[in-house]
Amino acid sequence: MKLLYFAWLRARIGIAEERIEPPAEIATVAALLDWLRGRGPGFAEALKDARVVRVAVNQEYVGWDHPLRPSDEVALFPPVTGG
Amino acid sequence: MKLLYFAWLRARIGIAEERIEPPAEIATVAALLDWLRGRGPGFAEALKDARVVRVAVNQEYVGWDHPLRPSDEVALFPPVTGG
Amino acid sequence: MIRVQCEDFDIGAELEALTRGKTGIGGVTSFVGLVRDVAGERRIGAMTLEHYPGMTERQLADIEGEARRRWPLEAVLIIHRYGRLEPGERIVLVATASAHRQAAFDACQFLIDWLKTKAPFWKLEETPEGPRWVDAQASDDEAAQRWTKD
Amino acid sequence: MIRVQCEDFDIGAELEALTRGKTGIGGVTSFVGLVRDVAGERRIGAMTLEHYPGMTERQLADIEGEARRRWPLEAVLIIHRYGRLEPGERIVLVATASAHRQAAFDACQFLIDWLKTKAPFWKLEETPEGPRWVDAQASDDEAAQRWTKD
Repeated sequence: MKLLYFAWLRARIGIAEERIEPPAEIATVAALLDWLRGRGPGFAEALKDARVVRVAVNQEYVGWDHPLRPSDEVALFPPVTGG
Repeated sequence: MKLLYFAWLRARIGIAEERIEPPAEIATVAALLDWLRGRGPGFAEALKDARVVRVAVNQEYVGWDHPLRPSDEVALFPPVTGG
Repeated sequence: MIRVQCEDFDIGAELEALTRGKTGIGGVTSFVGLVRDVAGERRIGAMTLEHYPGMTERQLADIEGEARRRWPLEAVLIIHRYGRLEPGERIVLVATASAHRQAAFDACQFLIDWLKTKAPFWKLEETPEGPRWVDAQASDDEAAQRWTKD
Repeated sequence: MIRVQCEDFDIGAELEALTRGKTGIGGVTSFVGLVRDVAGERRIGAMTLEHYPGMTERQLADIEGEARRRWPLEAVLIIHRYGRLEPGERIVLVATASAHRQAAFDACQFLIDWLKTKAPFWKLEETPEGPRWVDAQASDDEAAQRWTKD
């Protein structure tokens, strides 16, 4: 699974992009977030408030219960501020 | 008094601009229109339907009861269609 | 700023000049009116725009003043052409600049709506059946009317 | 048409290319977003726009498609820049062309409202107190929200 982080999520986690292989029971976006929070204080801090975390799977916005596959590109980022 | 005609009012009356000295009793825009209608068939035809005649005195829109002075610039024209 | 002219205008250059050095501007909304080659059922070869010199500038300045009273605008530009114009040619440019985009949008729409019902311009179309003065549209009156409800 | 680029753009040239030869267009509404030198109380030296390449283009194309479904548009253009931009610089251009001006205005406003809440861009401001990620604004969510009531 490919993970991308943007804006202050990227800055707090300290990673822009990584490949991970979460355990098979990590089947949804919500489960992935919980799992990521356990990977270290940077992750825990960046992802502590899910209200300001947006998730895209394969470049489309998804909700917390969206299912995940090993081939997915998952992006985590704060609410957008372009325009 | 200076009179100006625009668009199809000008075309029907056949005059773009003229100086007139209407009788002293022509004291309002409505009275002027009535007086102009009596000046010939072109005027009568062009001014017959007051709903499609707009009037500006000294370059400001006015209503039918607006008073007139000999020094006024009076313009008659159809509803505008610019933009 | 108001301009009534025969010549064409360069939108990019006009907007650049309008906003240059004004770094409090967050958004610029602009509207450009173009000559269409059809009007309802009629094919239009070209059109001639007649106007009332003097009154046109006064009315446009009044409309600009009214927009500035209603919205916090950093800059306003209205350019309206007259004379003979062919399909695809630019007729009018209305541009409004503000710190916030909603003010810019509302003011721009207000200006073009009011201009269409207040500015003394008249269009004479060239059609296959000969020249034809364009009728005022009820939809333009309605569009202008909504701004009087505030 | 969608473009995501680092370079500046020429509004006049872009609108000319957008409308050239399409003589059924009666009006073009455009919105240009500029970098301001203040945001609330903060003075801004410059900002850097980060985005999500690939998803940005997809989201903008989706937004364009939605606008074309809702309004009869002859042409649509969205250009959004990324990278470091200083106050006064252009960030985004949204332009819509239609036979009638109301469709052009509504679609243009819809596009910028949706872009601001859907397109994956993030602004990092340079302030006297150091760099600062811009927070999403509730007013932008509300602006986008009104288009879902239809």
